[in-house]
Amino acid sequence: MSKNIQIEETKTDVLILGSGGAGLFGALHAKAANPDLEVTVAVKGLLGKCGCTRMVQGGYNVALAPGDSTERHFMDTVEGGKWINRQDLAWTLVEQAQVRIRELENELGCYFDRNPDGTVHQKAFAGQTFDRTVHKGDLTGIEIINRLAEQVWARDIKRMEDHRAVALIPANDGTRIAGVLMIDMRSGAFRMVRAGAVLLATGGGPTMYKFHTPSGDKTCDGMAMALRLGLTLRDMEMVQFHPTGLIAGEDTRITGTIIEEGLRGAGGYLLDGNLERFMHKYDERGERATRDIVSRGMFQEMREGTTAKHGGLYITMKHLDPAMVKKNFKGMVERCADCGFDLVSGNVEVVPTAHYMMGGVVFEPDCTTEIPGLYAAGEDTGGVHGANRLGGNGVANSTVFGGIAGDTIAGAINAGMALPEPDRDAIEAAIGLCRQPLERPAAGIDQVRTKLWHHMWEDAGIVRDAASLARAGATLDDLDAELDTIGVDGGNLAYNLTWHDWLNLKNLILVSKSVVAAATAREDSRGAHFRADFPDVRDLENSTFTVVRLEDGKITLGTAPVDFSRVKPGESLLDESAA
Amino acid sequence: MASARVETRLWVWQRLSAAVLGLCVLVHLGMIIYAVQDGLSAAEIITRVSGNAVWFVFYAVFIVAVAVHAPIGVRTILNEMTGLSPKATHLIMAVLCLVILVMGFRAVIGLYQAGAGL
Amino acid sequence: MKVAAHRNHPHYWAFVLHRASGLLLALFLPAHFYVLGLAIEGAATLDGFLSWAETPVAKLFETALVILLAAHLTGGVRLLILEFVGSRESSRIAVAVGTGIAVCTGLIFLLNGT
Amino acid sequence: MSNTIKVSVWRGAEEGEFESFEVPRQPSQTVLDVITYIQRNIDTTLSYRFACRVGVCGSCAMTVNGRPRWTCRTHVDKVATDGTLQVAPLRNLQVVKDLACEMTDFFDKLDRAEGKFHPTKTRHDDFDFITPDDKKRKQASAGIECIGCGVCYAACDVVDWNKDYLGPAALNRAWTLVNDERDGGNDVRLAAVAGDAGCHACHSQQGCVEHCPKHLSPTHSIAGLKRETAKAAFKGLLGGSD
Ligand SMILES: Cc1cc2nc3c(=O)[nH]c(=O)nc-3n(C[C@H](O)[C@H](O)[C@H](O)COP(=O)(O)OP(=O)(O)OC[C@H]3O[C@@H](n4cnc5c(N)ncnc54)[C@H](O)[C@@H]3O)c2cc1C
Ligand code: HEM
Ligand code: SF4
Ligand code: F3S
Ligand code: FES
Repeated sequence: MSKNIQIEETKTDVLILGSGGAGLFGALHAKAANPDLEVTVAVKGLLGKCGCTRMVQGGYNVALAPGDSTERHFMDTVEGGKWINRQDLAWTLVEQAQVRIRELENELGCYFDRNPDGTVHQKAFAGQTFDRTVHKGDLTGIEIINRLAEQVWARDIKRMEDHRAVALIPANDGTRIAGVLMIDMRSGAFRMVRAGAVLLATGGGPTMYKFHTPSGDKTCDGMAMALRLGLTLRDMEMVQFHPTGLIAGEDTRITGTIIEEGLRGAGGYLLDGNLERFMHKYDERGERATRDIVSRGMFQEMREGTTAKHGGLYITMKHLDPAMVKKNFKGMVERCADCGFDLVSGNVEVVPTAHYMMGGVVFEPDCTTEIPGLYAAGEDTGGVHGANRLGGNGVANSTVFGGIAGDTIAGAINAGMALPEPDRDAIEAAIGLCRQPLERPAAGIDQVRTKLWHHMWEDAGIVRDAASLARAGATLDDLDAELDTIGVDGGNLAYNLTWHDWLNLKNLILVSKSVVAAATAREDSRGAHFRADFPDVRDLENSTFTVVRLEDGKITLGTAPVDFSRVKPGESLLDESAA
Repeated sequence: MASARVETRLWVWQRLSAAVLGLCVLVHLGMIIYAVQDGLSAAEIITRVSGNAVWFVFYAVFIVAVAVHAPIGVRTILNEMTGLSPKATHLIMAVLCLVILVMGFRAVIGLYQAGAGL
Repeated sequence: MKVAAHRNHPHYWAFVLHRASGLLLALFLPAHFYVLGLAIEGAATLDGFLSWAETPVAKLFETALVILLAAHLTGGVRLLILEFVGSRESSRIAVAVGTGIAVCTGLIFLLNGT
Repeated sequence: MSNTIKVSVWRGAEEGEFESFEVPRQPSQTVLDVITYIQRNIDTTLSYRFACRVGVCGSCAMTVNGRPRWTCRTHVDKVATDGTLQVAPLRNLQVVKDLACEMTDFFDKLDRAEGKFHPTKTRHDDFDFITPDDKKRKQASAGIECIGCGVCYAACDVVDWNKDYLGPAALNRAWTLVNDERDGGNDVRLAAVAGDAGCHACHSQQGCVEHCPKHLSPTHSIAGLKRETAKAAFKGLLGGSD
């Protein structure tokens, strides 16, 4: 054990990090495939309550209806991803989604909405050539996670709630993963959990931006831990922004959360500070243009034009039938009303908001990674979505690959197998990193967060260029250094949120650095990545993707060519199947 | 859980008896209001009930229903609001049921036969 | 820590009233039977009791009992409706109507008797 | 509107005391924002729970001015009518620290109420045909949007009186499943929810309905269970012999 710090140690066959769609499916599948395995789910909050899968509103993309096909869903995904998706992953996604959705409905009990004739209802979601989004009202995520959590509670699956993973610990011979160092948040104690297999399913989450949609527990912990372990991350420049997040002023948690896209679809107007429409300046479809275009238009308008009270713009529905708005957007109307906004007959201030990270850990279709024993699934991974994620492909991604990971793990390890000895130096180093703020006099970390939010938003957000990215890079280094001088009151480590805020920021800054590095490297505009200095898509046929690693504390960067393993730009699987 | 069946049945019995009591109490209340109009006298009560089979049956039903209904309710209250053991409350329920039955029938039979003495 | 409950809403009061009235009625019942049982010992004893029952204090007591009975009845009917018919909208109204009926019954009883 | 608000917050675990803070008022401020402000700017050691911040996850419920509520969707204007707030942890749950509660009992009870789907088909079968206006489907839908916030659990006196009582949320979930025609677990479920730890302990106090932020009605769900368990009892499904 470590020289001066005594820590508790526990063992399990399978350790799952995170209880979103990926984590819970991983646990259920591993347990189903081999009931003898001891499976443990560790999560930064309460099981099933945190993470973004629960927040899914729109729904779940899957080709089910007659007329739709695996090929069509695949083409939409790859075209949406601007051809940098890893095609074998995208294919696995669209194919396995068809199995997973039936598993959700038939085995887990999700009760998806139906058509009047009793068949499952599939709605339209932007960027797709077919109505294929399965949903439960506009609260699909609650339905999915509640049903998953119930099944997990019912099984002999161990729960480590309020346990935060802080480092992936390799075996002392470096051949594989040995387990994960955790902080038991309720007591503040460190705990080393040794395991035969670890599933990384902590769900990314671009919360380094001033405006963001994900839940508060998501701070790119998984990606940061993967970087520190030496894994490769890809497509990190690809951060998706949702055009309409609520903005409610300083110090409001609700700021950044989503105002449903359907409002624009139903005819809602976006207005500037003078209450004038502006979207037609950017796209002939006006407010109904795709996510990236609307976000960019709004960002431009906010930079150049007049803004509303809090620096955002307005969405309004008041020119539409109030009864329709009240009925069709009941949840949104109530949510706005709870914060003092009138969505039916007023103007609600909105702003584009960071939503999803397409990039993440490089992994294989069977969810293995470079490190034996370490598996990854869900938003922590990269390659499935390419440069842009279709609305509805996110939850499909986490549930499909989470399940696959569980299956793979069950096939790879045995119950009660001999566990590798963890690398004690790595544990020591990780504890040192976590404890460092506790050794210093307490000071406010808030200004670091505010600066991080501001600079990522301004310089590495919706619109970037070489100069802004250079600024962002320099700022991140400064912020990292600044954070390292700030202490946290460690008098009582039990449920010490401020300590965790510090750790969150540490991770966010590291992952932000990889976003900036990758964004600097990609000198063209693709999907979610828009370079003002390179506004066009370049050289589609020779597309490459970015990869980053952490070496000696520095982000190193590379690019690799995309393998068009199924279809090349300019071709389509649909023509083939039609022919 | 062994109590599932017992509790379910007690619940059913309490609701059934409540429904019966509902009717009884309506009649009873109506009767009270009618009866007190010009003062209540023993003679009056006795005249009404004694020897009258219809009233006798009515009160018999009333008593049985109440002997079912009230003790179940008292048991619930004791279970929830006192530290008494389930066994004890069950016993209290049974005793209360008996007390109500005995005292009730003693009174009604008394009234029914009282007329004979007048 | 012991967090206090938030009980100040109509349904909770209805519950309290139902429970209190039920309990009081159950306690009163043996007494009631005892008095009636006096009939066995002859009309005179019963009459003696009934004339005591004419005093204002006793009258008040009786009125309270009648209200309790009426309240328990209406509350009980409300619960039966809730449990067997199960309409959500009607429940609040039922509390109000029930309480109203109970009070009226008491008043009628009181006015009638004087 | 005064430009600050006086907030007294529970500090400690089972033992502890209220501590007062003064927090600047902001438009559109929720109770969660007030708590966050204290943690970020006044006392960094304050503990509380939240995740989604928009009323989806059900992590942030606390007792606000004596009432159990979700705090991320409770606007300060609505509750601090006299400019003061008192915030305590949720009732009937064990306190971890300050405002954060342990919810294991609550979740375990969902499981004990058989609040989980018992499949009759597999991932290799197609979806069942069920029309949206099917009566049972509608009943299942009426209670399905529970976010597991525990507000009902905190509002119910029976939970306090009877430690085994499964509580409104668990029973509400059981009822949605009783109405789920795809489910095959009703025999075990009805046996699990009958009795004095189950639906028969409920006295329709309706604190659950009164406070549920999702406007669900566990009371009516529980009433449904009472009817179904009664039927089951007469069919001898609840087991045991006389
Ligand atoms: C508001 C919103 C709406 C969305 N709507 C849609 C939609 O309509 N359709 C769609 O397809 N996608 C949607 N998405 C995206 C989708 O939710 C995600 O892509 C997907 O659910 C991610 O699943 P996951 O399992 O990877 O991560 P999550 O569900 O986020 O789960 C991550 C888990 O890891 C835990 N965790 C994090 N860090 C740690 C740590 N250090 N230690 C231990 N545990 C940790 C978290 O607490 C959480 O339990 C939406 C996202 C948001 C935010
Ligand atoms: C004279 C008669 C009555 C007596 C002594 C009596 C007594 C009681 C008692 C002691 C309780 C338990 C209260 C509780 O659990 O909180 C109770 C409950 C109940 N009573 Fe009565 N009652 C009488 C008449 C009625 C009538 C006429 C009805 C309805 C029509 C009725 C309906 C109910 C119901 C539904 C309950 C169950 C309450 C619950 O469990 O939540 N009762 N009664
Ligand atoms: S029923 Fe309502 S109050 Fe209870 S847990 Fe569910 S959402 Fe919360
Ligand atoms: S508050 Fe409790 S008593 Fe029943 S109606 Fe709701 S569960
Ligand atoms: S924080 Fe999720 S419901 Fe309030």
